[in-house]
Amino acid sequence: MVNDPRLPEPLSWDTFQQGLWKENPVFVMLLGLCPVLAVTNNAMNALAMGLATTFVLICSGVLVSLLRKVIPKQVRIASYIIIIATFVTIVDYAIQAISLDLYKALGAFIQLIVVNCIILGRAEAYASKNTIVNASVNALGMGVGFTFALLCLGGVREVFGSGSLFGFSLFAPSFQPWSIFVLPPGGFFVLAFWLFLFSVIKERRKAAAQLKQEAGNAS
Amino acid sequence: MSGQETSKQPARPRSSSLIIALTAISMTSGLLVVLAFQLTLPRINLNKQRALERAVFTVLPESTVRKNYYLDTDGLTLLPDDSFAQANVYAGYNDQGTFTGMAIEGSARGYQDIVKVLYGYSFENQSIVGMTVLQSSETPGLGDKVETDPEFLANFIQLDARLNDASSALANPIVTVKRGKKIHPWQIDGISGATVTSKAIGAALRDSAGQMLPLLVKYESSLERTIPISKGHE
Amino acid sequence: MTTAYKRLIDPRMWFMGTFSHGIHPAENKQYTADKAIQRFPFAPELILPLSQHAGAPSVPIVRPGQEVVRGEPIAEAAGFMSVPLHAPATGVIKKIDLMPTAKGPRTLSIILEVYPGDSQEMRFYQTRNVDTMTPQEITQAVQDAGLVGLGGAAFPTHVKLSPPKEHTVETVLINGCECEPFLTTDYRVMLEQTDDLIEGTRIFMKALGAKKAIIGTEDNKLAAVEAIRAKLPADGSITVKAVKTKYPQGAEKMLAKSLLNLEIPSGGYPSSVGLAVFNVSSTAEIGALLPVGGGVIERVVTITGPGVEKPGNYIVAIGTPLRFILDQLGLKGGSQHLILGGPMMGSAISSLDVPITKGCGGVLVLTEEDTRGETSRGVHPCISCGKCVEACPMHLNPCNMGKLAYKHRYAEIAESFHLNDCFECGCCSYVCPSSIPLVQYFRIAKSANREKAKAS
Amino acid sequence: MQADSLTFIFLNAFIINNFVLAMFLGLCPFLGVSAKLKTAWNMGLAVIFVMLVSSTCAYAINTLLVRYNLEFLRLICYIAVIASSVQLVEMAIKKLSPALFRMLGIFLPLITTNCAILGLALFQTNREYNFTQCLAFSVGAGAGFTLALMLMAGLREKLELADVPDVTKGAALSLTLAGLLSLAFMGFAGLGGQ
Amino acid sequence: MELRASPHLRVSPSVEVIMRNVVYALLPICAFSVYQFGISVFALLAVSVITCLLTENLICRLSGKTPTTGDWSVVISALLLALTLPPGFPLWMAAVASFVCVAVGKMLFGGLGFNVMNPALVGRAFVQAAFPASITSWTPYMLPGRFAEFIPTSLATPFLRPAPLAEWIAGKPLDGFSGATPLALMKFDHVPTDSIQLLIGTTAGSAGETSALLIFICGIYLVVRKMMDWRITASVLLVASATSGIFYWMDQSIYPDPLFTLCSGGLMLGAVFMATDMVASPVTPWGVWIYGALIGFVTIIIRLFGGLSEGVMYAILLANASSPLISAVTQPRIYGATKPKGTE
Repeated sequence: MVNDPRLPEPLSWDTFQQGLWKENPVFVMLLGLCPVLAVTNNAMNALAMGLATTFVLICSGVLVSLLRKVIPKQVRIASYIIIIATFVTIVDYAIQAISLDLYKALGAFIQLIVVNCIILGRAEAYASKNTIVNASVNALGMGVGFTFALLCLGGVREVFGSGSLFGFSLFAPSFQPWSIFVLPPGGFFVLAFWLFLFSVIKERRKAAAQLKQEAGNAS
Repeated sequence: MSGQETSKQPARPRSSSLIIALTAISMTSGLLVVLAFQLTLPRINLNKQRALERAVFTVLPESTVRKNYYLDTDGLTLLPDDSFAQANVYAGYNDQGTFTGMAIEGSARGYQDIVKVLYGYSFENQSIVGMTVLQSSETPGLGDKVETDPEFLANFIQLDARLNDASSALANPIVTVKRGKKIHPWQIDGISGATVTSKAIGAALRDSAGQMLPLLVKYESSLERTIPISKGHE
Repeated sequence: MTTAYKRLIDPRMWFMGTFSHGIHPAENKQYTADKAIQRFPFAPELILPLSQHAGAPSVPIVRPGQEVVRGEPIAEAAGFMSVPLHAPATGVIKKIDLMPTAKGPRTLSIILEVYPGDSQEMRFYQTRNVDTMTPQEITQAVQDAGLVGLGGAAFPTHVKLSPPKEHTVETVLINGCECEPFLTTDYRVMLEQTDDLIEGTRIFMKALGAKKAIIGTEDNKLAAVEAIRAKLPADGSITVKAVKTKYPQGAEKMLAKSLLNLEIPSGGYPSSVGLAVFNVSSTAEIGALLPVGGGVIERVVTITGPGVEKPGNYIVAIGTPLRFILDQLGLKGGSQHLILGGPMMGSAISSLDVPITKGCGGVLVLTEEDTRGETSRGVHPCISCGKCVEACPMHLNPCNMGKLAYKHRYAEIAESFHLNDCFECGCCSYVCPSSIPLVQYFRIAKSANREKAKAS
Repeated sequence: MQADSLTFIFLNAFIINNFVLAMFLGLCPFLGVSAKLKTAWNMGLAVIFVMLVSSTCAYAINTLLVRYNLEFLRLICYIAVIASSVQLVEMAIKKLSPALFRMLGIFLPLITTNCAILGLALFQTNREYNFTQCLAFSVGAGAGFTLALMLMAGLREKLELADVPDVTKGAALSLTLAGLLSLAFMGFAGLGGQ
Repeated sequence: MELRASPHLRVSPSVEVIMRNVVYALLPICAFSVYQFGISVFALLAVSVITCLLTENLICRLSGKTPTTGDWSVVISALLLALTLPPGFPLWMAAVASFVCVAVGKMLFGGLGFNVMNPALVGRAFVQAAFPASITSWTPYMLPGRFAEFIPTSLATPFLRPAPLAEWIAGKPLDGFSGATPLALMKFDHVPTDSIQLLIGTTAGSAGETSALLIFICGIYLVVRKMMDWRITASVLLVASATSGIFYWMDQSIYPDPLFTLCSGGLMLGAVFMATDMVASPVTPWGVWIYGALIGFVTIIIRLFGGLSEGVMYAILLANASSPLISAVTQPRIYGATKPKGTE
């Protein structure tokens, strides 16, 4: 992070790992919440959405990085949007071709990937300044981080809301599903719960680190 | 924004170059999109057709073949097999190519949103012989029972949909009643606790049947009663 | 209880004027209401703070060791917003030093050692004919007398007599609504110094060129109404009117609303609506002082409360230390809680060396028993019950203001919630079930805002 | 009530299936601009306005695309045309009414590439609304967004004065509030049904 | 000698006293409910109170605060929550509702005084969304043997679906219990219920909502002791009856009469005990009336035109959510203000 942001970054483990945890697009940066909440009422949808977004992230990252020397600064945002929209349309058709049921479940949210701030943000902040390899690795990291977050939500919501995971029943048939988890309020609550959990963990870690430091100082 | 500031170039590039760059990108994008569209189109159509057939064959139990029709006040028109998107009613035929009934769409306002259903109508016994929900976002565990509850679905094995003598409307409008209160063959035994959704299904059938069935009877002559079964068709 | 009962059976009281909101604390005036005003002996030493009024402190014109005569000026006004100070007794100036006051910080005071054997006759005066004086002369004379609002605010009276040029005062309101529980100073003054009161009213009317004057009091002081009515001038220019007993009826804004249904604009003066409001004690004081050219050297003080052996209304020399008063009257009960002023707006004091000043109309001594309920109550978060909103006579929203003050968002309270219209009557704190010290919060907020304004 | 009546379309987007609380569209501005009541109100107005503009544009483009069988370009066209038309209108407002611009101006670029706006265009196309229905839909969606935003802003202003525990402060609290609002809006389900 | 700031006197009852009196006012309603529905409701009340107390205590401990259970407010929430649940509501679900009520509805925001919505209703709305089937299963009132036998659904194993009630009800010596509340009967079948029955409480329904008269009397106790804002209740009831009166006047065959509206369902309980939750309602003089009117109006709209037969809970939650807005636009005109606030 100390580097001049204009210079291409060397490829490192951090390039990939950044998006997983430290800059997780959902849990840390709170970006792209619309699909995060809307399609995560089961894990399958969450996975599909995550993969679709990852695909668009990588493709647009590669293309933007490839064209970074060609595109004039003044029209770069417009170009990025067009590039992203192209890949979103491709994903849209691809999912229709793969499974119509999945397409129905995801609805317009596939097309709404185009306005997902993560993608434009990555294109502008990273891909436009780095090499193709770096851009794709970084995009993959972000995509995996995003998919992970979606699965966190989708998993909890499906387990509680329908008593199953990826469509497989987990409990005896007499299990009482908590339907609020697959309803809109449940989406908000589960995300709030995860954020709360992370904030508690962060707080704990901070306290522990402080304690350690104090102990170090004392000895 | 920082990018903009750091890129203060002494000379602004001419707008023609901007336009050229944008156009080039748009062209590439267009090309990619067309390519994707062309590649996936057959697959998508196949998927849609399969989904539709699955629904049609659910509501017309004996059918294995489907034909697309378009029905409105002007008449009943047979459409080619691949233009199912324009059709609004579908005729079902069994293995021998004999007509089994019509599959018709209906919709009504449910608890959360619009509920869309497809139901099969049999000319022989003048009744609805099957129903399936095409689209709904009803409350899980309550309203969505209309898709799965066997007792509720049993209503639609033989639901009276006779027309009146003038064939202008249903003789007895289909109506949803409270569970256990069904006495007439045109009544639907509702789901307790999911009153609104079961009523919505009843209303969807009533409205759609009341509108479409008289037309269907009027233009019955344009319907193909038997079709040749092509050899290649399994 | 008696007032409540009277209000029920007396049809005249059904339509009595009042303001909206406010509270009904227990009156507790029974301790002293029927006790005639008595003169209190002189203390051996008087403490005379130079700042007994709102405005610039007076400037001493005596030096230590100097002998002074009762009524002689010992400090002069430092400008327009200031008044002179007179010697309350014959004696010698001991020193000029920092002394504790009821307000808290130690302030510069003149210490006067009273000659024990002196007759303490009034020897420093000049008789004047009020009828021949011009309004300007009267105003000057009022300042020279060192008169301030004796109701508690201690605002220099002559300033009120010089309204902004664009305002004309048509009606003088004489405020006899002693709404603080326990206190009976104004009541006794109205009963016993009625002539001075009428004279004072006429002086104020003359100074302001007002045609009308209304003496307003509360309906728990109907005896005073009768007494005044008997002595009203025949021309009808002065009338007396009773309004409903309610706290804080004694605030001038509330009085204007109750008597005339006029609202003094926010941030404005009574003169903006053609009014001038004076306290009855101040009025009676000037009625007595102006014709003889004296200065304010003593005042009527109610010394009362369950913790006093001999409660009563006393004429006390300004500067008499509290310790001397309480020694003379005797304390009873366990540990005491001393309040200078009334229980609603008075200030608790920590030192018995605090003197009686011009603005002090009462000393209240509560015992442990009276305040026990207070101490045991914990402060809870605000539950938004809205009782304070229903109590605030200024129609502010103390509930929101308190929450903002709790978060130290002082500027916002002033901007959006009219903090500066709050005159700290204490109604909100009185009714608060969560025991939130709202008035305290608002005082802090105001001073924080002032500091900030000063800094910028 | 007919499923395609204007009133129903309006109510559906407004409260029954509120854009933010039930469909999760426009969450970024919903969480980002809901700290102050005053800004929330201006933002809400700006959203209604942009929704009307983009709905009209989307309707026009879709008609054109359908006529020339170019539906596969729909997404690209929508995003391009909506963004540029809002820019144009923004410039027009700046010229014509500086006061209005001061009120809405800073929000306009924020909203343009927002999922609520594109979502509106996509949903109205999917549901095959005609032009007046599109208008009712966009006004309903905008009003629904404004309502949710205002309620949220009011609650957040109120909670600023509360002793909220440190661990729940921030996004977790906002999302819980949104969840509670969403829960309360479930009461409108089925409004205007059978 | 200690120093205090003015004023040196206080009069009104403290928070604990107010809260304790609200609990007293709720006790007769609880007693009647237990009498009417039997031991199941008693268990429901007990589970709810215990879970709420434990949750509040636990959260206070975890966050390092001194437990605030002593101020009685949590008991009010617990009792109100239990009173709004169906008599045969599974106890484990009631525990879930109680936990949500205290944890999400109250402690998350900092505890007493800071909750933005009525905690009891937050808990109930949560289980209404989570377990829609259980919360709409009603049992008959005044069953013989109700003090000896639990309603079977009450004792459902945690996390498992309760068995359907139809069979159990059929085995009871009753004729024609349809398993519906008066409101549902009215809404879906246009069968009115006798108003006297509604007043006294001899109907099916949530545990504590049946007797409108009893609730009203308990409310009067609080009003007389000045521990409740009567204006909110009055405004809710007035606007609710006026709105339903208009529809009744338009078409008597479909819409219920105003008396039915007032006495049926949870309107009375909501208007007297829940809408008046001080923390979540506005304090401004006009705001109070607008707030009540909003509740009354939305309740009737949901009842008559919504998918649900009862709308009081959602109406109150929505009004709670709007209360900061209502407060913001109804700041009182202060004494001596030259222009009304909000015109800048």
